[in-house]
Amino acid sequence: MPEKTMRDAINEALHQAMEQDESVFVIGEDVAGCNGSAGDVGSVGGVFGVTTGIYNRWPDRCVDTPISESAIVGAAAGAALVGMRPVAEIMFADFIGVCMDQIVNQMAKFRYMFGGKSRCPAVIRFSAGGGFSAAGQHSQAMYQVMTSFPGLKVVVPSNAYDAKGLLLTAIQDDDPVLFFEPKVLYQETAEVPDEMYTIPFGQANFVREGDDVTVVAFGQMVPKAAAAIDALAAEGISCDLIDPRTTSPLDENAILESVQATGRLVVVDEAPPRCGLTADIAGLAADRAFSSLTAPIKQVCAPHSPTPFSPELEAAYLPDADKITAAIKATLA
Amino acid sequence: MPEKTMRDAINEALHQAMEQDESVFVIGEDVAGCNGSAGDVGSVGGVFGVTTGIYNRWPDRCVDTPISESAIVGAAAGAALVGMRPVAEIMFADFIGVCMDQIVNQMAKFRYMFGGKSRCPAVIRFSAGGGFSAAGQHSQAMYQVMTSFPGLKVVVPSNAYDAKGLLLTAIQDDDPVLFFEPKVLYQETAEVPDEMYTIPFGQANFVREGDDVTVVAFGQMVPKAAAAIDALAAEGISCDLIDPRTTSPLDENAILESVQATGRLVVVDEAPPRCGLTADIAGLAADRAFSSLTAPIKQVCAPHSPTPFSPELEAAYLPDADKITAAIKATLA
Amino acid sequence: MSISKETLLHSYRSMKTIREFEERVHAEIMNGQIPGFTHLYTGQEANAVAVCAHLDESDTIISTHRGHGHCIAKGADVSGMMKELFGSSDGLCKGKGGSMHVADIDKGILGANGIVAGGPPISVGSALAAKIRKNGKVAVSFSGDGSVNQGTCFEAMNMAVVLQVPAVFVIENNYYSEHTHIDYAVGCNDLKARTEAFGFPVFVADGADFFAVHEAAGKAIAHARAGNGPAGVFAEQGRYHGHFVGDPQAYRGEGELDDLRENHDPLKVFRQHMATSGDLSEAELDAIDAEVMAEIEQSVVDAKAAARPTPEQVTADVYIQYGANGVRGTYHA
Amino acid sequence: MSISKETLLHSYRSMKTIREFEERVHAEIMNGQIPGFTHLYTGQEANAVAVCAHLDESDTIISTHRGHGHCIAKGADVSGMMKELFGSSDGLCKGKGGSMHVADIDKGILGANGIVAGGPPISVGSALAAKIRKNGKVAVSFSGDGSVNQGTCFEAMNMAVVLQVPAVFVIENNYYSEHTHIDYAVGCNDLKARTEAFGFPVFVADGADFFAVHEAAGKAIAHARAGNGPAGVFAEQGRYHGHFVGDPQAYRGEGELDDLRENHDPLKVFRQHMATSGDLSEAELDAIDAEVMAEIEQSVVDAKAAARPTPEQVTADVYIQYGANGVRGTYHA
Ligand SMILES: Cc1ncc(C[n+]2csc(CCOP(=O)(O)OP(=O)(O)O)c2C)c(N)n1
Ligand SMILES: Cc1ncc(C[n+]2csc(CCOP(=O)(O)OP(=O)(O)O)c2C)c(N)n1
Ligand SMILES: [Mg+2]
Ligand SMILES: [Mg+2]
Repeated sequence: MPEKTMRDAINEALHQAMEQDESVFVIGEDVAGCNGSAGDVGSVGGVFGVTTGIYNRWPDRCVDTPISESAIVGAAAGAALVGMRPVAEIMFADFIGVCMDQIVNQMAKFRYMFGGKSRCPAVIRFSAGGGFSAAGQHSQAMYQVMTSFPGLKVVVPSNAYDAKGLLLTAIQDDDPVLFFEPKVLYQETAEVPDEMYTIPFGQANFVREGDDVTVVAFGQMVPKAAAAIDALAAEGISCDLIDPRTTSPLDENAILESVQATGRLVVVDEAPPRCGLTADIAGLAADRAFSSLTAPIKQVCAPHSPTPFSPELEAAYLPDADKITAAIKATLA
Repeated sequence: MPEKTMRDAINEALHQAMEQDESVFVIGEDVAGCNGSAGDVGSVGGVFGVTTGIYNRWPDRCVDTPISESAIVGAAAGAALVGMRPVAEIMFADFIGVCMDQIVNQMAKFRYMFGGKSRCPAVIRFSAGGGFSAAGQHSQAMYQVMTSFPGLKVVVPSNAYDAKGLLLTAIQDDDPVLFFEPKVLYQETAEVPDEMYTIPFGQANFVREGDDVTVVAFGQMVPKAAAAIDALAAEGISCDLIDPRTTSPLDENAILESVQATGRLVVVDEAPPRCGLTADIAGLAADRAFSSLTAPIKQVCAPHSPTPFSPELEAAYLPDADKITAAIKATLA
Repeated sequence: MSISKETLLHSYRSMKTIREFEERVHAEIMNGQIPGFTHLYTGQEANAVAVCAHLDESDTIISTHRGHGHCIAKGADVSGMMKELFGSSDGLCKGKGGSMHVADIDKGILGANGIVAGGPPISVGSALAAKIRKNGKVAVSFSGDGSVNQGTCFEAMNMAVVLQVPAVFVIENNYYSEHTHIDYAVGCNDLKARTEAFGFPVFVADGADFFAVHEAAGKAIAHARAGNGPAGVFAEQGRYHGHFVGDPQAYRGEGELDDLRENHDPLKVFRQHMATSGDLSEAELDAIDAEVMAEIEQSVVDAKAAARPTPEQVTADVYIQYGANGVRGTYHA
Repeated sequence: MSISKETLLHSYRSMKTIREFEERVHAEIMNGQIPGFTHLYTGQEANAVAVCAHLDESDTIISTHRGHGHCIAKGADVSGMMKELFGSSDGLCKGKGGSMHVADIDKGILGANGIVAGGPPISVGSALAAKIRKNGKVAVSFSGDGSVNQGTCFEAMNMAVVLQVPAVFVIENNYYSEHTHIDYAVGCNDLKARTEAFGFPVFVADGADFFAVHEAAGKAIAHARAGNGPAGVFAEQGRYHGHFVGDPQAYRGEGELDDLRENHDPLKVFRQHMATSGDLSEAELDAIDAEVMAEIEQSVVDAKAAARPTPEQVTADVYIQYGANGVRGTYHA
């Protein structure tokens, strides 16, 4: 199977969805690029290059916008309400700050407030997370915050294969979907089929299987957790590594069944600790797998501080294989 | 001691703070009221009446604004950066959607991003929570979402006495503080001293003391939990009821010590379950009080749906004494 | 533009329906029969009806917190609306939305909206869909004199110009945003000019005069429908009631309300026009009045008798489909 | 307005410092020595310096993602800035902010800002503080031609007019927002007119000409300082580098960059003015050049040798004080 970067896998999914369904369109800042300028419109394809080539094939369905994130999300929401399948790009997940109402009070709630009589099949894509020395306003995960809002589906791929399959599911899904792309993974490769395929929401991926400890990790933490677990194998410690892939819906059964088998749980996410996914999963297990638990549930996450700029600080800030290893061992102590 | 409503207690705190410190000012929509009209400016005092009388005493420090929440929060943030102590009013916590960036990416992060060299002593007040048949866009708690952002302090009073003391602390605090007023409690009364007093942040209130179960509840859930606990006393069940009062900082020790003594934990909040405070507290205990736990940790919260309009639906949506009672009993089963 | 008799009859009926609906809703709120926050449109009927006279079912509108009039004018089922306001599960939104969220997507009503200026960005999305599909549809958003100061409204206006989409911005100046006068909240002296500076024509009308609004809206909608990009309508007309029911209306000048009801009543003005032109007879108009009164009376009778929601309905309608095979996204005690 | 020799010397030095700082930063980024996202101001030096020539230390500015020039012009320590960009703990922000968050509150620099249009609302707050304190200070915000389409920017402009505060909006048109030309992103044809329609005067200048910007900014700042409410400056001048380092700049017309550097260089234009007026001699200017080159060289040497942050610094500076007595707000493994 061909190896592709996560960027290319997402790009391919977009091309295939656009090709298959003419109600799909992309919208965002510089998703085409060079509008109004002396240069060639379409020569940018988004600042991360994820929408490359779309304008050139479907100029009417590749919509560059001013810097107006509320209007971008609103435009996606409105177009979706009347039957289109927009895929909007918000450059950084941190910019949810300037368009949150359109996401959480508008698109998330239409169907409920309207008594189940509307559908809003919009996808909003974001680059997300730390690792780029991009400091406090360009490094946040944000998916943990969005997970708390009913009405949204929230996707966090951890590799190129999942990214393509999950995005195609997202585009076909009739509910609003937020799609968070860990930006440090854009250049990471995996085997990715050329054809279209979908990955169901709410179905976790067992990245590793083992008996001693259940590790649940999200997004860019998945490869770090895998590295920690692979190294621990030499010490005779074997772990389940569960990548939920979608945080909403969440594959609770996969997590609970694993914890019932191992009795131990470590949850890993890059966001700060308060009201995040690590607490969310820990709380789930502390209720519904309580009788199986044999050790304290450990949360590995960033500290309660904004993301720092300096590479040394960011390295200390983000969870890494060492911290994950320590947490796994702590559950075995 | 005189009985006062929570509305009046907050209003009194504002008056006293304005009187004491001329760097304090209030800003928001209709905090004075009637500007530009034929009527008397100052005759409104906010749609909930919380800023009543302030304009009349300090017209220069009671600033009515257009409907521009980002500019309101930004104005508070900027004024605080240069040494003022603004108290901004955002009418409903749900409106964080239209001003979130100024809260979470600006005021929350200044000090950290600027290397500890700034202070931003701004307070933002919100009416919050359900119970008014106000439907999806006017009923959200939102404090659980804000708790996840480092750099903010988050206050949720559950009675008039605490509201006054906590607001006075908030105004004197040198960090940005979000102050969430459960709007169903505005008319509830308590004994409130006339003089100024402060309640330290991060110090939980033990509303009830007991041996069997630890109950942690927030905001408008505190009186409901108290009612449930008082009824259970007849059945010989005694509970600690902890009101953390501030969700950030959180009085972890109070919660952990109680759980260590009781071995059982029920956490109650009105927000939906995912990545909320109930999970946050459950996750804390499942790590740091694990060895004391003798029962599954129960979370009592709203379901994963927006707030419905109809009174019957909202009654079913919000946690109440019955649901809290059931959860307490479940930990004893 | 000459208006067909059919349109005249329909328009008068719509205005009268709005008037009677609102006055009756007012009475039922005073009786304590209608819960939640309700904002009445009485007085502004000509705006909604004259605008919607140019629209067919697949053109869309998006409304505000003051939405009854727009929804009725666009064809929403009046009995379903009344049931909704009463919180019945037979209501247009199954009792989940209430006054601030009345919607009917099949009729092109993208919803009332509880967030000030939540609608315009969404309307731009509907307009963008029309442009991409080249189907000649237009998308109308209604905004108040206060909402035009919200960032999302500005963004939507600029975006509509940039994308050259058939979005029509109807600005209804009823002089107040809650308790604040437009002369205060809109900093410049000329809102029409500020709006036009965004790059589209704005047609002004006396909002008490159906025919004036009809002409202005006709020009704006024709402009948009012809592919010339967005256009605006600016109509001045006061509301007869307070911002919300119970508002003491301290902002009103002496005699202001009497003058409004006496000299600026769109129903009276319409009848005067008819008396002059002879297009509709008094008997025809009286007959409509009688029918409408009966219809509204019946709608209240029906609403009072209608089914009440049951608790299990709370969690329905959040998603079209959420997870599968025991994969749930919610957990609470 | 005649400009003192001292100001001329200082201003030339500032412009030259910005130029050398930026060109050196560019080189160090290419060398891989400076992490994160950095946006260069080279070419636009006259704007920042001519505006700041009218300000003293307690007037405030707030900057953008392209902030080095504004900060240097307002007096930020250049060596501290260079260290910050290198991520040193001796940097102006202790390595926590980096290029996008350079700030120095004591010098009236409320920060560069990574959120497009994050600054204007905050600047209105600083201006409001000045108005309340009646201290004659002004608050200047810088905005790009792209950022003016963000809702927060519009809100801030209207709010400044409503509150009649001494806020000065400096709009720097460098023709592009990332890869999109102003002719596309600003829907109307006349940004100056759109801005003035908000209700304040905007003074236009050629951004290549220090003296032109100095005059325009002088008028705007005098207007605001005199208590006449906000004012604007609109300066056109291209940037010499890409949006970010590595930007292929596909949007540029043929010869555009050569023309900019050749015919629109604020340093050259300044020297030409001096040659004509004789106010400063070539020798004086050459001496400044040499001093600046040495200063920048030294700043890089110092930055490379400066202390690196240590992991425990990650969690410092989030709050001034957070909890007490073992009351923590964070927990992670
Ligand atoms: C974002 C937001 N801010 C504030 C409010 C509270 N609010 C509801 S209606 C209203 C006034 C709106 O004024 P205008 O746009 O003139 O409409 P009108 O009420 O006059 O019809 C306000 C401030 C809100 N619902 N949403
Ligand atoms: C809210 C937000 N949206 C998008 C971005 C990404 N972004 C950074 S700079 C920029 C272009 C800004 O253009 P302009 O205002 O003209 O300033 P210039 O870069 O030309 O100085 C964009 C889109 C951002 N940082 N913040
Ligand atoms: Mg109004
Ligand atoms: Mg620019």
